[in-house]
Amino acid sequence: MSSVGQLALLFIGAALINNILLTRFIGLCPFFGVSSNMETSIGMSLSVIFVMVMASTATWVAWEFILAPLGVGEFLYIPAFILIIASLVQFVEMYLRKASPVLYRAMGIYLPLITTNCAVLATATEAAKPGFFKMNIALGASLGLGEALVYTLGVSVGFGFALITFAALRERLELAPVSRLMKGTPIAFITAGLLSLAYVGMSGWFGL
Amino acid sequence: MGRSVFAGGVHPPGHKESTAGSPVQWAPVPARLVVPLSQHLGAPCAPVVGKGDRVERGQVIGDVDAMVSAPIHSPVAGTVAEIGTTLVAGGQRVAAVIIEPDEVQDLASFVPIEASDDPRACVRAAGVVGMGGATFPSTVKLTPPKGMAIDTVILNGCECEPFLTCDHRLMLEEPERVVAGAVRIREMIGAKRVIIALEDNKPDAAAALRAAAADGIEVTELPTRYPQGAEKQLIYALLKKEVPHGKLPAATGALVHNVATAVAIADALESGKPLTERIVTVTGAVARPGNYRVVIGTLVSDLIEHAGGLVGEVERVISGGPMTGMALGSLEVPITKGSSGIVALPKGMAAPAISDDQPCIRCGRCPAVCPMGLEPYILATYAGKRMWDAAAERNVIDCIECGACSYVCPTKRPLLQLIRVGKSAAMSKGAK
Amino acid sequence: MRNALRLVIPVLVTCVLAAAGLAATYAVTAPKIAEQDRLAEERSLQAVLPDATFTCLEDSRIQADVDAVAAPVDVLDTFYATADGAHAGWALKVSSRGYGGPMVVVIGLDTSGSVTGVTILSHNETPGLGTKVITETWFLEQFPDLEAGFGDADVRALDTISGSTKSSNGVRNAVAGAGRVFSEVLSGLDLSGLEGGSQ
Amino acid sequence: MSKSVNGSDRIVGPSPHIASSATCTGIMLWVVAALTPAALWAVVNMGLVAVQLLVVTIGVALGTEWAVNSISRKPQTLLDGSALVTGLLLAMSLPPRTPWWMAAIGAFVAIWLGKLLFGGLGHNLFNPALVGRAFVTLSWGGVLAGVQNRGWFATLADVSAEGLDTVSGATRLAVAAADRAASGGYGFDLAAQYQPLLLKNLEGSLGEISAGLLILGGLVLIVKGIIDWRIPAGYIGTMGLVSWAFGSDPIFHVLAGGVMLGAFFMATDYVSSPMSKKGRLIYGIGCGLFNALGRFIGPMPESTTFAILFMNGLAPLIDRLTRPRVFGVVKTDA
Amino acid sequence: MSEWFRVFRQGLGIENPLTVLMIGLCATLAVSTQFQNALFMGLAVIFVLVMSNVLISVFRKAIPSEVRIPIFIVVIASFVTIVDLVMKAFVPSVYGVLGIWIPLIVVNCVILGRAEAFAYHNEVGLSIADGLGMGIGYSTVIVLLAVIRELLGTGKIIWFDSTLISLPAGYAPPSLFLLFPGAFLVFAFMIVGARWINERTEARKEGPACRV
Amino acid sequence: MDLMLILKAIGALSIIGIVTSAILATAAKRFHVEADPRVEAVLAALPGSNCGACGNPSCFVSAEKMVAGDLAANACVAGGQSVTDAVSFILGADACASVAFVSARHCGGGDRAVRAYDYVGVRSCAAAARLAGGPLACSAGCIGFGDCVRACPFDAMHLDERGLPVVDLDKCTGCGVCVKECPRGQISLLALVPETAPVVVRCNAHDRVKGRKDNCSACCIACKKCERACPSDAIHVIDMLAVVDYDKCTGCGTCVEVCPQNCIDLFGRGTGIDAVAADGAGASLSGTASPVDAIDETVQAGA
Repeated sequence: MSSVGQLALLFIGAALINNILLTRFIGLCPFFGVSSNMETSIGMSLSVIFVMVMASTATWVAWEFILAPLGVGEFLYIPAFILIIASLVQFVEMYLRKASPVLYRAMGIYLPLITTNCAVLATATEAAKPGFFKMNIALGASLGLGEALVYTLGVSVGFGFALITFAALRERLELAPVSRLMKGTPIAFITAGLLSLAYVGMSGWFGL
Repeated sequence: MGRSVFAGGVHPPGHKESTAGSPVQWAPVPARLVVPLSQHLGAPCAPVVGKGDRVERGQVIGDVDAMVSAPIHSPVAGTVAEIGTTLVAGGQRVAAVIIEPDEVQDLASFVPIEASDDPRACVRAAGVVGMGGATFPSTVKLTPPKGMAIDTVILNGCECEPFLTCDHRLMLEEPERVVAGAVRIREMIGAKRVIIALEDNKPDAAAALRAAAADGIEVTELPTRYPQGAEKQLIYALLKKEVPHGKLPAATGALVHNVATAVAIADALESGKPLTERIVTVTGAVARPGNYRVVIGTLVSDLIEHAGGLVGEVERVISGGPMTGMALGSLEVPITKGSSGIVALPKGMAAPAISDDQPCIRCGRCPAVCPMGLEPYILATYAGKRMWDAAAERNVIDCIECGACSYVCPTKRPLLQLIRVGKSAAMSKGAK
Repeated sequence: MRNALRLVIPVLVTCVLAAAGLAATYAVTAPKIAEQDRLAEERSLQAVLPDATFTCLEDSRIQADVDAVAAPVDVLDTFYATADGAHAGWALKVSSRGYGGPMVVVIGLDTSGSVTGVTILSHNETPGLGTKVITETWFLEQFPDLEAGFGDADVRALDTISGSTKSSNGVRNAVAGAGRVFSEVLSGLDLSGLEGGSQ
Repeated sequence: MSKSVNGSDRIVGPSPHIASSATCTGIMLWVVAALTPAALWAVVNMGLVAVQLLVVTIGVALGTEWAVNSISRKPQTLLDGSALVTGLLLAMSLPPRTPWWMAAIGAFVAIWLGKLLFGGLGHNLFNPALVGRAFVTLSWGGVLAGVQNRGWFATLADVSAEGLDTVSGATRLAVAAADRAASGGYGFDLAAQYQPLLLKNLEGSLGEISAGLLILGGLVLIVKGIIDWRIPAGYIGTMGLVSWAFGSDPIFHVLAGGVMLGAFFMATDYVSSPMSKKGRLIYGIGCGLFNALGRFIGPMPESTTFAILFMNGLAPLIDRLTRPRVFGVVKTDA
Repeated sequence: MSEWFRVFRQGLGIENPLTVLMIGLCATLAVSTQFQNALFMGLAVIFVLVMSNVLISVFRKAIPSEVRIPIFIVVIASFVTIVDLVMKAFVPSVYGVLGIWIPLIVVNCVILGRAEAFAYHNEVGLSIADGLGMGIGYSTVIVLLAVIRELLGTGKIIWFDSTLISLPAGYAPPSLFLLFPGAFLVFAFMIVGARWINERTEARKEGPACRV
Repeated sequence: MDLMLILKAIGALSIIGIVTSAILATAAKRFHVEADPRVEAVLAALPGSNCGACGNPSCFVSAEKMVAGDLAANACVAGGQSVTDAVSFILGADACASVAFVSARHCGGGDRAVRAYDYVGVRSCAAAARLAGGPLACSAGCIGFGDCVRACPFDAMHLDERGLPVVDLDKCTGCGVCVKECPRGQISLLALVPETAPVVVRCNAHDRVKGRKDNCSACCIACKKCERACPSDAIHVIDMLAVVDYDKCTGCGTCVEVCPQNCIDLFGRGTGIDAVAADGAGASLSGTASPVDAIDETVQAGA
């Protein structure tokens, strides 16, 4: 049904043109929270990619096999999805902490923060229940698992890209003699505003 | 210019014309000599003479039993007036032997060093140190660590600093002594290859060296570009080998000595002559710029007076070249074994008064000229913000302090000075 | 195991209570929501073809044709309109892309295929910016000027709202799509059997 | 207090004791000089409106710099010339009949929001002139596009009453884009546009009047060593290549719109572009790619502003990824 | 009562979740294009915050700490769903805009954070105070942001179909304020304002900077 | 119908709830990792919402850093004062315990010290000290570019109008960072003195007294007046410089009064006198009614 080209478009649309952070305002807490440090940003980005893909898979399965067949999805999807995501993240965190301390250091420590990251919930919901997010993706009313994963991958890579870009900008910002009142978060917001200004230039590419 | 000799580098105006043509002549022995007991990197010497003692030219007056050190000899015949202290060009206050020379001096004669079969012992006994400015005891350099084979000896005659012409005159006037030094070093090290390298702005010296060159000694002209004479850059330009980070240059199998050092080594081995004098370029805003053979311990003020005194408005007086030399806070400092020149920079020629709140406009000139591939702008910023770890992470300790970055900076940020602060902080942290 | 139960049971209780509460809330609100949706749809249909009754066309045979000609927009529903028992025209519910996401546009066409009216049923445009396609009334009012047999070029000739180009284009694309659906599919449709079809 | 030698004050400073003659102000003045022919040509051809635009943007830019520094009690930085460059660049990027208040707001935003808030020259992350231009474009895009038909002294009321309902202005690029969208081809001969685009083109912004003069200015800057050739080369080269790949005329696309102004004068802004040579090439290519894609697959006829802003945002990351290799250090995967 | 009031007031100023704590940003920036929407969003957040605080506070002794997070989340999610359904049923026009943001209230760190940090440790009365204070603090900021953006970006403020405030006709609204970049920029200056006010009142006492 | 819906809903959410909580319960057991109990305790005290507002990826990491001392106890903005207090309690009161030493500057030169030359370059003492021995004629004096001020982790120092660093004794913890940072810290230009120290000698010169006054008009001239005047034998001229023996010093202030060079200052935590007396001891003595009383109080408080 969906060609490679369409999937590629889906990916680019989700990653860049409709960048979740800079054009959708979703997931901003970690965007400002952890971007002050490059290493943390990279760790966070990798973890988000990992968690989002897992969460989308889980919610897709839950929707397809439990919520939709029972006809209770309309009003149960919020608690169901968030429960799944929170538990999943906590499970992975515990597992990593035990199984691979190295990986835990690199990635696991970011996992708790991701639970309360609205980007994950939004993306996982969109993957299971397309249209929720109003993300201009033209692939029909429901996504196959493959499409859902490509979409999720696109969103999470876009998240990571924006986060790392922003962290690099903030590294430079750290060295600038910004006035006391503007220092820190306010100037970071202004930077984000100008960065998002640049992303406006991409709106409408490929008609997305 | 066309050839790729090393990355980066700058072309500051040479200003060598006024002294390049002036033959070396003796500067008179002043009425009072201040001979510092620490003229080298390493352990300072202890005086071996006392107040009122009679000393002969070439007699040892300071020594210390340490590996990295070199003895100090009396440059003249005279009387020890005092064992005191003196300020040296670097700003430190060090112990010094103050000598009142005899009225009449025979500068041709000297007390020879103790003869020895070990050439390295002779070099040490003669107090030879690197005369390009680093003043590293030559014996140490001539004793490479075990397992490190030196196959190439490079004599550094690049003299890439603006204004300075002392090495140029030395190579032009005494090419056979330079070659003799090269041969001696080759014998000592057992190297296969000897290269005498100089910049292509000294064709006369190159011709003289070629004429004097013995078997197998190569004379290579390199494009004129600062800092061609820096050890790592010179080795790379000649051998296309990079000195690995954190290793000695010997790791490339090359040993670099300044041409003047080579002459001093030859003198020590062939006639037992200790190092008590050197050629100093006195130039810039002085009445009679030129190259002078100066006994160690002559005060800069005396030397400048001999050169006719300062002329016009002099903003900085520099010991060494204008790129790496040290501005003198007082002219009452002595010439030492490492003093290659005294440059009086008139107003207008000296770098403008810089201040550290100038912004970096990120023009990209400093990383482009850095011969070490560093990013001076960020190192300086980190140092200014006391972010030592960040500076260390960006290899601040690899800086060779050539000053090319500060030279090109359009906003005149004191890049090198900041980097030096960062470098020493990073090094002291690393040492902990 | 005991410990596991100690942990699982509170979660379970919470889940049960939450599910029950939500199901109850849903049961109360669902009819109201359906009613709201129906009302909204009714209002837009009335706005484009006043005083008509609408029958949703549920003919799977034409759907493929419609989808083919409508692209890049999607026709969600096609309504067959009657007034006083006679065929009065068509209304198409078309999903198009605006700036903030999909927008659903309802287009009314008379029997000849000229536009009778355009309304926007739902959208996600930036308030105050993209929503100018609704608040600047001249914009939607220019569509009824489109004569029977209008083509894409005619639609493109209409003005857009400066600064809200993407939203304007969303509406224009929807109308152009509806025009194509009419000329390629609906105009050639056998109308027999449609009259009096139940909704 | 200081002792003197030979009657003059002696200074002790760190080595090196000599410095090159390059100065910040000198660099900025060269940039201004390189832009001057194009600006003058615009004045000659467009007359008073161009003068007005230049005066307002430059005046407001300098005024803002002075005022903000005064209020925050910081040393005056007018003399470094950067505000002058920003004002001039902003003027060049705007249509000549831009209402004066719009140009003034743009200049204020450029200097204050784009530069001074970040700590002044050297610390801004985005090109100030482009920040000002993007602000104006996104705020009054419709007005700006249709401004050809409206007067310089258009009042606020004029614009809000009648300004927002016009079709986008018809620059050659916009016409080309519309044609392409409609039929996939072009309604006019692109090659015939080379000469007007190079020499005298009265459509679009001040900086579009003559690509030829801008190229000339850019080349002077490259020869003087003030800008790095890699950025314009990467930019224009990629722009041409992508245009060609989309089956369009690369020369037309390189000459039309803001490409030349962007490639030689905007993207090369030191502060907001990468430092390393490799990084600058990547950055230039990125600008060209974004700009070209914006033209061919985007909804707007031109995207120079956003292309460069986007790459400005990426510059620190590019810098990080293209750090020069330190002499003697063997590169390992970090 | 004074304790109650102190807790309540904390949320408004010195521990304001948005301008001081910087949490719960996403929806804030997204829905603050219109006063009307922002007000509904604020009400929704207050409702969820207070209700979940109450419930968690009441049952805090019965919730084992190991599974407290899943339980909190389910409780919060349920209240969010209720808001979602009710809004859909009764104010469909507002829901049309807020639609995607209502479910995301679940992951608004403010709510989970307060449940954890406050309601789980305090009695009901104080938890209500905390929920109200935090919720009103949040709403004040989001409404203020929306008023600024709507007024600057469109020149007027609209409440359903009527215009509440309108700037003079000569004002040419810069639509940037309605776009995403505008949200960031306006919010940045709101933080500066909040900082300035906090500094002026010196309400926020510096804690001891203990470093061993 | 409605009942059915409710049952279905209960079924669906219960399945998910049971599965997830069962998995977590098992995982908690199987993947349990022993951790530093202090980290666990701090983690329990933190809000646990992992908001990231402190700049750390999770509350766990913050807890680790707090225990390690890399993060201040008040770093959690979400938790506010109550969390700060709890964390401080866990980490022990000694984290904020008072210290026995404060930093004192042994130089009163500032604008009275003669410059050897005009210095241009970075306004950093470390940088300036490398050039020709520093811009001061006195090789032991305070260069005054404030490296110590910038290095102070407690914001306890500032440069006064004479260009000398002044220590806010209420903030000084005696950590010694300034002493390490000062290029002349090794020669005691800045040094740690007991926090009860009542006086401090504002000179650090050990070179020959002859010519010392040419370098600085505020120097100790080794006249020994203080030594003779001191009733408790607590101040002596050693190696050409007055030195106080704080074990004997009673803080009577006699030396401050007799010093012809005004180079002995009153000092003392809580009196803020480091700043006041810096204008010159005489001025402060006449200006304040009872500086000596203040010192007495300090001494008593410290005793």
